Amino acid sequence: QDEVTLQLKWVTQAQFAGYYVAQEQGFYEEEGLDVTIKPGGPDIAPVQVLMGGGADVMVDWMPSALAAREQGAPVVNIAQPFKSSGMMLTCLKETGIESPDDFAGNTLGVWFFGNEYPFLSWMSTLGIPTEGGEDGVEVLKQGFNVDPLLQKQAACISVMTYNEYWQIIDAGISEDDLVTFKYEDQGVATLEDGLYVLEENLADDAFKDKMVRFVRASMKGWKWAEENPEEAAMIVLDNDETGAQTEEHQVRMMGEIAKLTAGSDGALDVADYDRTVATLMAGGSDPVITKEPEGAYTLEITDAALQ
Amino acid sequence: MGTWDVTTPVIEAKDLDLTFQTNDGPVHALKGVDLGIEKGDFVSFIGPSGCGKTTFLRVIAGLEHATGGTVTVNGMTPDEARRNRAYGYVFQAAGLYPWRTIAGNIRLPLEIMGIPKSEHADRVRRVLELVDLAGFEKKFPWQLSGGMQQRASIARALAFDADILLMDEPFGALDEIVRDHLNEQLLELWASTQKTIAFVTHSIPEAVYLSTKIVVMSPRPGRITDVIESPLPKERPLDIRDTPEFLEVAHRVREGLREGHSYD
Amino acid sequence: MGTWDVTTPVIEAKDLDLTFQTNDGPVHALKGVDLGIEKGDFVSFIGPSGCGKTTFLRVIAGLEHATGGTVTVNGMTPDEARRNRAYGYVFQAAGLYPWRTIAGNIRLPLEIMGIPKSEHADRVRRVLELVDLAGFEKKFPWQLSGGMQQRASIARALAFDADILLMDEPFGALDEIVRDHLNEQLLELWASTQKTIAFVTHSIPEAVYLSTKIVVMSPRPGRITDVIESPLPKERPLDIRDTPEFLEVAHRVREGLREGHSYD
Amino acid sequence: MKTILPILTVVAAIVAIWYAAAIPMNAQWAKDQAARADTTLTTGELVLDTWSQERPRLPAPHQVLSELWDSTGDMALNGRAFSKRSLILHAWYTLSATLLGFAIGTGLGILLAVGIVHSKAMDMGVMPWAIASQTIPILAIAPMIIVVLNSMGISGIIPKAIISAYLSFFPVVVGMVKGLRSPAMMDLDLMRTYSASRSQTFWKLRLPASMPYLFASLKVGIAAALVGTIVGELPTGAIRGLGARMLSGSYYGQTIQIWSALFAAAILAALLVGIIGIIQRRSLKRMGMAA
Amino acid sequence: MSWGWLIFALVFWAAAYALNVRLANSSASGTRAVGLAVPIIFGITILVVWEGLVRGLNVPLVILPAPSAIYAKFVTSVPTLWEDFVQTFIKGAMTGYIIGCGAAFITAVLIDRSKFLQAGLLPVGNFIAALPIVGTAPILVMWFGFDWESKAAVVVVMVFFPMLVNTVEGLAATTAMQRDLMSTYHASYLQTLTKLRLPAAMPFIFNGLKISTTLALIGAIVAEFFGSPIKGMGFRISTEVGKLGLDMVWAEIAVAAIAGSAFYGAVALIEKGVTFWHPSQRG
Ligand SMILES: Nc1ncnc2c1ncn2[C@@H]1O[C@H](COP(=O)(O)OP(=O)(O)OP(=O)(O)O)[C@@H](O)[C@H]1O
Ligand SMILES: Nc1ncnc2c1ncn2[C@@H]1O[C@H](COP(=O)(O)OP(=O)(O)OP(=O)(O)O)[C@@H](O)[C@H]1O
Ligand SMILES: Cc1ncc(C[n+]2csc(CCO)c2C)c(N)n1
Ligand SMILES: [Mg+2]
Ligand SMILES: [Mg+2]
Repeated sequence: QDEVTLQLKWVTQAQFAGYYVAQEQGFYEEEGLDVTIKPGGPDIAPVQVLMGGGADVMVDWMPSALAAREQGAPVVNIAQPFKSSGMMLTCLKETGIESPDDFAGNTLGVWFFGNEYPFLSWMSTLGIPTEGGEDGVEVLKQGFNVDPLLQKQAACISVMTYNEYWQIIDAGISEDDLVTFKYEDQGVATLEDGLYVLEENLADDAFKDKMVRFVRASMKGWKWAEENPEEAAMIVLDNDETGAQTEEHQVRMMGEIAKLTAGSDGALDVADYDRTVATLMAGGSDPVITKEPEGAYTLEITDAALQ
Repeated sequence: MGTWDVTTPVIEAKDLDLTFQTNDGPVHALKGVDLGIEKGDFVSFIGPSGCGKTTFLRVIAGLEHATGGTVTVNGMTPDEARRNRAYGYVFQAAGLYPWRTIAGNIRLPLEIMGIPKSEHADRVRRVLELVDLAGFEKKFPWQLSGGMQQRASIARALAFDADILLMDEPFGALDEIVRDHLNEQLLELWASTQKTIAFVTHSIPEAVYLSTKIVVMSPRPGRITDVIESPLPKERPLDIRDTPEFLEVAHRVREGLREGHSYD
Repeated sequence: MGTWDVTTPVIEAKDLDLTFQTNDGPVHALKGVDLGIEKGDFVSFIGPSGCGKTTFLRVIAGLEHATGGTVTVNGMTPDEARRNRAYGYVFQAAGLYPWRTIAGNIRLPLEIMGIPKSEHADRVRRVLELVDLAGFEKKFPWQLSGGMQQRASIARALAFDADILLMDEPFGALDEIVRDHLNEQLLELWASTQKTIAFVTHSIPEAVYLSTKIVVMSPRPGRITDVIESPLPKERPLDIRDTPEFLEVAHRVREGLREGHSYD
Repeated sequence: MKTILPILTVVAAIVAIWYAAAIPMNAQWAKDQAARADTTLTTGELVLDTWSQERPRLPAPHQVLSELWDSTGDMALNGRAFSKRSLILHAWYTLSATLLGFAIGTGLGILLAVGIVHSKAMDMGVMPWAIASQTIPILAIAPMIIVVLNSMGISGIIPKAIISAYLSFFPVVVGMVKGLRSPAMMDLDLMRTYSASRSQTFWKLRLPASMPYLFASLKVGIAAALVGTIVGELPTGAIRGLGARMLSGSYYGQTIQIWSALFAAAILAALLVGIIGIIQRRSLKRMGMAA
Repeated sequence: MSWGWLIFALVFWAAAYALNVRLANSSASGTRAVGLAVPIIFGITILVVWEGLVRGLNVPLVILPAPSAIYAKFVTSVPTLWEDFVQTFIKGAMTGYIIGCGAAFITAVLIDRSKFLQAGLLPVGNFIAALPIVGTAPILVMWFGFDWESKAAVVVVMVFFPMLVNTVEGLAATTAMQRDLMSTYHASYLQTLTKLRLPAAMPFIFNGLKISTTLALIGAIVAEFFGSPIKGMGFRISTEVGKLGLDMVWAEIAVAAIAGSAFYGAVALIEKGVTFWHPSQRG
């Protein structure tokens, strides 16, 4: 059996259900793989783990992966299980914000740690400065949760369709009290959870073969999870060592995740890639990436896997 | 055993007991101590090491509490007397505060007792001269010899004018000449101010030379074995120490002391 | 100034100077001190408080370093002698370690010098008896009176048999009787063991009674003003103190001391 | 009894203040919710609401306690003391790394202090850098430490313990350097007259004299070690231990869960500090230092 | 792997070590120059060995940048570093340090007077000390907002206990005779406090103050991980880690180390002046 270590972008939750399902359902084993899944967290940069040799493959968002590539960390996308973006900006209706034109003068909560790129691209597309002031927006580095909105420290905060949004709802604020902007709808969506490896490893045929089998099994896991959301959520719960996740939340998250993975067979859609790159490079004076990346993805693995 | 008269004493102990509890059993430091000290008395305590002299002084000062019997100071309990700042105390060890200079240490009681700032410098100078330490104002305690530290601590007790002085071997670390000198100074001070002084010493001549009353104590448990009223006049030149009266008293003290010891 | 003969001395000081630097200027503690101490000598140092006696003893012990001149101990530098554990030292203050019992404090040098464990109990018992503290083995220092602590520290210095004893006012806090007793004990010990003893005291009779040589010092800067070879025999009953020879020597010491003082 | 009564009094006072504080802290939310639902609250309803919100800014004491009980005692009674949901299990993960880290940290701290007191080169050379090391934000380099250790094949409890040791060694160094230098001149002179070796001076004078300082530093050190372990639990994937519980509580906005994990950590620390206090009292008594 | 760099690093280390030992044991070791030279040589050694290892082992930039790269980043980012420094150190850490140490000191003095409060509050103090920053920071950020106020609050909670323990211990650090002297004067509580117990407590109090300097800085930086405006040392570090800008991360760490050491040094200097009489300062 070949050993593979997967570094997740975040803690164990239904966002990564496909991999846990593949593990528990024995899909990896069928492909002759012994897979170790490492949960991530707020303090873990998956690229760093990859570079340090702590993992063979990672789950990351394309903006941060491309930025890392430009920084000299040669990571390559080998598969893209997530077709659409789940990123949103949600605002309290009582602040009077109705459209992006109303952002100016307000405080917006944003995730950093590599997750700020989509937001920054969007703002520069809108031509809104992020340094505060009358026509600009005040940016807060948002913590792990939705408190800034509940405590009214920010007018809008970043949320994912599958997670934070529901926390606001659960907290007792109804959907009617919120105004929500999906990145997809604003035309600034960037690709989220993809699988990345180090470029130099792709020169090794044995490694490539391992990845082919890994991607094949993982996609099988994803499709199984889409079809059996409740069981998938339970598998995720079983793998959560913190014992802090709740069934209700994970089942719902799985339902939302399924909407994002739907329409992907694992292969990267080059049109999506081009759109992401264009968005990232559109950043006016301070674009996320400055030049067109080369060799940032390969279709070889998925081509082989999906035969 | 004490012999005393009818006027109310400044310090009066009646059937005093004191027992320390230690990790290996109780130590009886004082037992059945009766004593009266009149105003203007100069009382010396003499007795073998460990007999309870320090303990007795501490009880008078209200620093230690008797486990039996009573003590009064000016008719009050020792604690009340302490609260009235009735006395100055010179400890057996110098106990200067290391973060204060010599002058600073002497100023300490003045500051605490609220004596006007304007007087401080003057008083410090006066008492330092008295103990022959002029010029050492700015030194820190650890820069002084043992005897000098002891003298500084005497100066500290003299700096405020308490009516009662409790002195625990104040001149123990001093040579004969300085000691003679300070003995004279102390007598002078006592004669001119009518202070009441309780004085612990190990030197028989010193006890006889200074005192109006000599209290001889015996060891564990500390008891008073003899109280000698001095027949010497109030005026005492140093050479009084060669008179037969002096030598007789000294002899009686020595005999009293000797009884308290097991050997010889 | 010192008078000495031709055999090489155990302790020899030549033109010794020592100056302390303090926050307000230098203090000259010793100046031009010359002295030789023969093997088997019992030398007393006497002088006014603050004249440099402790400092001189510390220089001999290698605890303080002369700023001029030389000292040798057994022909070595004081530091080398110290490394050879040539002497026992009794400090002016007791300096017992508070976390050790009295017995534990006395065992300390034995442990350090690697004296076999089996001997410890015996030695501790012997020296505690010598200073009349039998029965206090298990007490902690703060449970003892001042004089008892001082005696415990003497016992500690006697527990290992050093050839040289440096004693800084060891009997300062003791009453006359205990002092007489310990004086006798010390003389006995000295006579039977041929130790060399340097002894600081403030008591003129004590100095004369004990010593073969009395060194009189004058204050700041400390100098030797007189070195007196005792004419007394080696056998010294306590009543030798009433003989004319004794009184004569005592007189000479007193005169030498008096010169060092400004008053009277 | 004598020790319990004051603690109970203080705790009672704190609980009272706490309940009182919960009202203004959580009132805004209660009012907003009422406004959104188009109702108004009587004062009584408002107070009750502030003490029973699901995501309060400040949970009421009984909310924290019941959550704490549900995730410890109650689970233990049901035989699930060591299930993943049980705080007991997570406290155990944290405790084991803390103890290892504390052992490494104090060991290292004492060694360094001994070196600093004995070697001038170390005193001058190491101390400034030991200080500088503590000004490096541990949470910033923890992930790098973990990545590096990972690539050397070390994982599990060790990386956490190293971070915990990193935080706990410093108070021990500072306290012990002071303590080992606390003997008075005369005490040291006595040792010199015996021509005691450095090690003898150390064992028979410096170390016993430093005891009060040692215990003070150990108490701070063990608290620091616990904090270090919990910090170290984040970049290790935050999957186990009280730190992981706090983080996931924070991530899902479960204020009550954070508070109960916080309390579990504090109780653990109080126990550890208490144990050191007992050892302190015992050994100082044996050394005749207890008054 | 390039052996040249590795061997260079090794040789440099050995030479510097030998030099330091010679300097420290030389007759000039008491001088200020040597007192400065020894740690500087030690530090340079670390940097050179670091550079050598990174170059010799070809460590990727995203794992550990070489000191030369950090320095290059440092000099080009001074304005950003300064802005972050003001936000985190001056506003967050210093405010929290002063409030926290002050509060702990006052608490210690207050409970020192009452054995009852002492018995009750000290165990509770233990409790507060053990509140890990990971748990307190999100709560305090929720309560005090994103800006530096919440960072100062985190620092207050962090420094409180070490300061409290040390002050309480220090206030008890008088000898029986020193206290007896005060009794004979019938000194008031306040007089005993100001003239005896506080001076005697100073060595302990400074112990607490010194430990707290480093805690304050760590606290302020780490708290920014849990929400902050888009400036500050902690914000920059976490953001740059995510961007793999490790050179900037280390430039911030360098600022933290320099500021923290200077802070500590300043407190140690004051300590030297205040506790000159303590054997640890004299010996
Ligand atoms: N560490 C020091 N720093 C500065 N000056 C000092 C120091 N130690 C002693 N001195 C000074 O040196 C002089 C001699 O002191 P020393 O202790 O030798 O006197 P001594 O003869 O032993 O006096 P005593 O009989 O009172 O013990 C004194 O004036 C003292 O102030
Ligand atoms: N705090 C204490 N705890 C236990 N025992 C004590 C304590 N203080 C004194 N003692 C004991 O009480 C007895 C009397 O001690 P005290 O100090 O009064 O003697 P002293 O007459 O002053 O002796 P010295 O002349 O040696 O100073 C001694 O046996 C001593 O051991
Ligand atoms: C400090 C912090 N940084 C980034 C994210 C964003 N993030 C990382 S993975 C993921 C998927 C949804 O859970 C999201 C939103 C966060 N939550 N907290
Ligand atoms: Mg006494
Ligand atoms: Mg002396």
